[in-house]
Amino acid sequence: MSHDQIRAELEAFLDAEFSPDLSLVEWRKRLLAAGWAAPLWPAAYFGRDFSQAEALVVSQVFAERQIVGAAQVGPRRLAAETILAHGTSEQKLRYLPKILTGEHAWCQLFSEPGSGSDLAGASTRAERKADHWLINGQKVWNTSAHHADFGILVARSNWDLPKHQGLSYFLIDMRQPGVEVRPLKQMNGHASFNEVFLTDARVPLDDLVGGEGKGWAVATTTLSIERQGFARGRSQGAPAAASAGRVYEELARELEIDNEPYTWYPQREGRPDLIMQRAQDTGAIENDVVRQEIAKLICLTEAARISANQVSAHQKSGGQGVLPAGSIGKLGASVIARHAAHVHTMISGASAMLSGPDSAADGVIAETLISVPAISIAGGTDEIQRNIIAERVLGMPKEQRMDTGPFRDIPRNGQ
Amino acid sequence: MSHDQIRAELEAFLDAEFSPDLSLVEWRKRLLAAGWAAPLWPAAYFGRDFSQAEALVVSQVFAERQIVGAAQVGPRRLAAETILAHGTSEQKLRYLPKILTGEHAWCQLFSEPGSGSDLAGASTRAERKADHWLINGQKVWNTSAHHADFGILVARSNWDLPKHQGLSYFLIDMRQPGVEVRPLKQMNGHASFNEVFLTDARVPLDDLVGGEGKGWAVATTTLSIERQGFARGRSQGAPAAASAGRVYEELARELEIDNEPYTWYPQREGRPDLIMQRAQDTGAIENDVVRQEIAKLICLTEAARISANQVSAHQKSGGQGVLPAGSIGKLGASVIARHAAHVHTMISGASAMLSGPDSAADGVIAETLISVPAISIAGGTDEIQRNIIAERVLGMPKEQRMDTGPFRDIPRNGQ
Amino acid sequence: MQTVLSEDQEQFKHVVQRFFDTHSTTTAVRKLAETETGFDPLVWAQLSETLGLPGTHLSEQYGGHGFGPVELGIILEEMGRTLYCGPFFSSAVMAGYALELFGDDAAKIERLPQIADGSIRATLILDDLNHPSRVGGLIKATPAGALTGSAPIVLDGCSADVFIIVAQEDSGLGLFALASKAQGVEVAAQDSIDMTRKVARVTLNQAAGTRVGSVSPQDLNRFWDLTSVALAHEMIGGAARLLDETVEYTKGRYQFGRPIGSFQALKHRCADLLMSLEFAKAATHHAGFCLAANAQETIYPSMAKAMAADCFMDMARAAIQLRGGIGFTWENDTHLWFKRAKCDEVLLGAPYQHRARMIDILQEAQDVA
Amino acid sequence: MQTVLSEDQEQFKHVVQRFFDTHSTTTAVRKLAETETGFDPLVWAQLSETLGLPGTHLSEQYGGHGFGPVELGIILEEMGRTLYCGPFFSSAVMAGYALELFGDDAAKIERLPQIADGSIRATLILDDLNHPSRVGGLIKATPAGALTGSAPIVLDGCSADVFIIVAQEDSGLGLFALASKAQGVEVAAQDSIDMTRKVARVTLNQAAGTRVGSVSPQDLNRFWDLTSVALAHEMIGGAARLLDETVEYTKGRYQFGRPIGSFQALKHRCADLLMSLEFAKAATHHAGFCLAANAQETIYPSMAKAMAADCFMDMARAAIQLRGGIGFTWENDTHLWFKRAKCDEVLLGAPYQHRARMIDILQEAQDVA
Repeated sequence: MSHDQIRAELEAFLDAEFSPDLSLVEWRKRLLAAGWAAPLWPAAYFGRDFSQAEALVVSQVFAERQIVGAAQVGPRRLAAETILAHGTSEQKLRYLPKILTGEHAWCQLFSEPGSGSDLAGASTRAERKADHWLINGQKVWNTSAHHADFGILVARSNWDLPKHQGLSYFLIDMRQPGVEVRPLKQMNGHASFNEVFLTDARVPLDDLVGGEGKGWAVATTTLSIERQGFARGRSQGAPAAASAGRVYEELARELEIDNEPYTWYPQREGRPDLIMQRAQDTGAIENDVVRQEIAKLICLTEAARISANQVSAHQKSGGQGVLPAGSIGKLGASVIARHAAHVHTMISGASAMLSGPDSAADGVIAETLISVPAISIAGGTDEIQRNIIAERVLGMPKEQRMDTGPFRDIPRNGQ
Repeated sequence: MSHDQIRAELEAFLDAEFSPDLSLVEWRKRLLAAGWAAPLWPAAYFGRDFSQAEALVVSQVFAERQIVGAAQVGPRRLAAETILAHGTSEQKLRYLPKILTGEHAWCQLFSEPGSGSDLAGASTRAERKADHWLINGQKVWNTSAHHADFGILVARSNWDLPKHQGLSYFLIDMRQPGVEVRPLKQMNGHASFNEVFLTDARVPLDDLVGGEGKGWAVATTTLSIERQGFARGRSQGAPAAASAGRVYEELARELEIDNEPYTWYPQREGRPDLIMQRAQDTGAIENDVVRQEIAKLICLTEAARISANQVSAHQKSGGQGVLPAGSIGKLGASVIARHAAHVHTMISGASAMLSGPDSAADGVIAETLISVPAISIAGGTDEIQRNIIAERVLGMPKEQRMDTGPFRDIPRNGQ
Repeated sequence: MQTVLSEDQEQFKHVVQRFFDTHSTTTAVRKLAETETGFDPLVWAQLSETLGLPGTHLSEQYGGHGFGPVELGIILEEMGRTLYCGPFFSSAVMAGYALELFGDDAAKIERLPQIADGSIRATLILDDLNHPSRVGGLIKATPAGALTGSAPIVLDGCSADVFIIVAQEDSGLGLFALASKAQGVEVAAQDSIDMTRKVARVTLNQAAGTRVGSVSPQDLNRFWDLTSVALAHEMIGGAARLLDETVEYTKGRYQFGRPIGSFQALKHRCADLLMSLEFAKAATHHAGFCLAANAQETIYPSMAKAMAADCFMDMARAAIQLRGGIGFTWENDTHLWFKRAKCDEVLLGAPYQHRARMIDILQEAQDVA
Repeated sequence: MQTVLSEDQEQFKHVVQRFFDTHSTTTAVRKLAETETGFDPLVWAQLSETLGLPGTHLSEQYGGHGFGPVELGIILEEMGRTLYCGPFFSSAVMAGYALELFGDDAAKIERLPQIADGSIRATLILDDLNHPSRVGGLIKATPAGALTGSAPIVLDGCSADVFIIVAQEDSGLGLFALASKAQGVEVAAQDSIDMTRKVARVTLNQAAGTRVGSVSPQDLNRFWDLTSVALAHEMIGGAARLLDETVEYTKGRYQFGRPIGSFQALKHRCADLLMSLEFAKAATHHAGFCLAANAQETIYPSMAKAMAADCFMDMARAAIQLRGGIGFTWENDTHLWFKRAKCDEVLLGAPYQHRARMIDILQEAQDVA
């Protein structure tokens, strides 16, 4: 289909079907029925088999006309893409529609108190019973779990195999007695995550994904989608400002819930964008030592920005070669955040002690100072990024592994 | 013996025996005969069984009267103390006197191109023949080997045992056809070290120290003496300025040879002592950014100095507890040298490019800039020091060793 | 000059350590952090009456014990280690030293004994706690002693009985005392990053202070040295605690089938931190010994403040990082020290300001010589 | 604006790379380092005549090829990678840019073609190569063009045919040309830490220069930008080479029964170095694109110089450290790059000076806006 044809068909559909007075779910059901909810997906599963370029036309039309699209962001996106890649036909038909309409919220149940950097070391137990899997264990860092209807879960179904081989991947109903969700407060006062306690929770046999013992391969798909950055943030097609009408009001509420865990994320990046203005406002810019530190910060932020642009231009132009963009960018973000917090502190002087709405930049600076430690941990610690860069980009030799035997024999916490 | 008695006896001896017109060797033979050459040593082996406090009286008298003492510094000291600790009675009687008179110079043959940080990985081969050991291999970083009459040598006599167990320790005659010494030039132009090539070199069976396969234990003694700092520098008893007379002239020549490898050692420490004066002379002190860096340098140098003083005061007062002085001091010296070179560069500006006698501080600054890389390598790299601090002081767990089996099966360079 | 603690001082350290280990557990700290005044009057009474800590460094003639910066340092090091919550630093250290150094004899006789025995809790209003050059810039005094102005960061301002105030007079700086309940005084709690040390904004509007002394530049320098060194002790105490606990954590936490403390990157980071701590401790203790020996115009107090602050912040960052996600949670105690480290870093001048001061002092010393 | 090299530029890079891989081996570099002039006339002739490199960035109307800072950067990156020894930077870059920017039209027509085709080797006498504010401080010109003064660090001063000189006139700065063999000229080789780039002291005593142009502050800024970015390319080329070879070394060197490259501390250090290199490369390439697009008053040239210099020095230090003792020997090639890194760090201004310049530029841009 030519891009003009796509545009014509979509505009005709929107003219005929869209009304701001629809409920959000009703409107998304119409999108779904017509294949416009996820045009990149297969035609057999609610999509249109579109190419990236074709799908871009769709997003453009949505953006131009400020039309609400399908629910696509957050953990639900991780679930949808994983089910699409590894699920059974029955799972796809059952779960995908309500993801797209936003009727079902999802969460990710991977990390555990005992396995943070070492995700494959999960020790939540999945026992196969006659007609269900019985799940026992604890998960942590579960964004939005308190709103979720379902979760994607990695648990250990076999303790005698090496650790990557004993894992299975499940779709679990979060609205059951065996699942308890507790908010987890962070040092900056926000509670963006939860702990999830699984006590004799049940998963129907049909809700195993990818087969028993194939959990790691399935989880790898989820993780690679997560790394592409789909786990958070508003979807590109969503209207920037809520317009009038029921569909927009309901969308605004949805986005508020979706984005709530991430309100402090700009602060964990150190807010280098505020440095120059604050230095001028406070007069700190006149101090040569502060100037040096500001210049160092600008070097880092500008180089990181340019480097990311060059990588993306290089990729667009079909360039080859190993481009260590992801891990280097992530490591760079840590360095930037740390240095920005340092410079903010120099600029503030003693008033760096103060927090709350009356303090610098309505409290944003104080929140920054106590949020930056997260950037070098979340989504893979700096240490993990350096391992990745050294091994995968520079090709340096891996260390001998200490965790190759049967999982039950591997030393773990508290043993 | 009371300290006064010691002083009285020694002064009587000096009055009777010392003359500046003696040859250096003749004078030291007299010292040796009377037991004043090494009063800490056992009476059975040229000493007097003195305590540290008693020996201090002897050094004081030597210093006060500007008397030349025995040859005690440099690699010969390492050899002497090791022979004293582990040698046979015959070895002690044979080798120690000519060490003390200075007739024999010694060198240390431990490091190899393939075993730097990993000294116990030596692969120089020692084969036992009917009436001698046959030595083949290459050593490196051998200070003063080109002047040496004998060497203390670690070589592998058994390849089927784990690496620490297959080593033997030898006293080797350096003046034989199988020993070739080549100077090793460093990046700063000095040649403080040598490479030593051993090709069918021979060691009499009697010159094995500590028994076959006990080489690592013996080498450990040598290394601990080396860490105490006896490997270089002038001995405390030696006259500061050569006075008139044959014995002083000959001593001056000996010291010149002994100290030659170390002339650039102050430069590898970064010459922080020159910073303040240079900053004032050049006007760089007026720059606030330079001031900050100078202050950081002073923080480091002063803290290192105070810390060393506190540790020694603590030890003198009989204090207990693990004091990680050695490795922390060494690591600190690296940080100081690196930062001092950085500040010297800031102070110099473009003239940091220049070297030679016409450049800053008669070339001392240029030599500093190209000598500091040595401080974080020689005598145990920064990486090794950090391992020591982490494991021995902080008690952090060791890594699993990859070199525990028979030595011949351990992966080595070029295999 | 002293280089290590005497036997008596070591014994004193053990007593102090036992006290705060018992009375300043993290459970207690967390509870007090949630209160408005931020301290436990019972513990305050005990440390004042049983141990006499607030008078340690004050002269015997004014009710103190006549010890010096070294003994005070011992107390603060233990307070930093246990994150003691209470008005010791504001009352005994800041207000106490200010009165001792700047006060008239009569004022000292009247007021210092109450500070020394803990019966009165004072605090100091000096400047924005940032830089000595700004002292007196916040509060103005009329010749009649009417005080007007506003100070945004007054330590324990909400719980203090008395404010000791350095105010700008027509010529020079005067020292004033003012009851916190006096007319024309308005005190508003300020949110601080560090919940374990409370701060307030104090606004004075023609409040009637009592003039109790005057402030010379030389005394001000001495004051800055003494308080900076006291604070440096608090910081190295906190840093040492963090290193101990972090190293322990890495020994017991397994990932990839091994304790994370066996990973070389973590070992090397801890080794570097230990070096930084040993250096900061050396600098801080030496600064205490210098002050005790009445050394003037030395670089060591500012050096100690700068090094201890950088060390404490580095340590706090590493303590979180090496714990991974759990280190960033509220539930884990690490953030309590992190926040103290951040506030101590800027209290009484940031590291770069103290480093600049070091070179100023060196140059002045040369000019004099 | 460009963000990546075009296909033509990539091809040019391959040609240049092949040339220097062949002609600037470390064997050749070591041999030339021991000579007085420090370059191989045959290789110079080849790179001038066959490849036409010295004219790359010069205008076509003056005999150049009319390419820009990007193509020049490609050349210098490869020269830095192979440590090419020759008067390219002094003649084509320093003198070439000076004439192009400051020269009268007649002088350009006369002299630039000879620089572009390599038949004449020029060098620039500007200042102490340290800071733009000092330009012209070394040489004074009389109205008749008699030049007097002494410049301590003139690149390739011993082998240059012609000196291009920025000298202080009664009012303003003039540009002069002077044959190196002219009367009143004294050239003395200076020892440099970096044996692969020769420097000399040039002393002028009433030497009769030809006035060939004048220097405005604006042109001087542009000159500084162009030469700094060229030098930054040389530095990232050197740094990249060091990283490649160091990583290879750690893979093949065994200690304790394992390749040292498997030790986490070394892996993490190399990862940090790669990040620093990627950032320095990004900054440098971007600065080249900006200059090619004629952007004025941007921070990127100074940012590139500062980042590339710090990266190159860090890399050189690490390259020695990770090799252990062998890395400190004369025999090992690493020190050749280390010494270049040390000299490049301060040539045309040290990193802290360029960082200060960045903020100056930002503030000026704001004042204008």
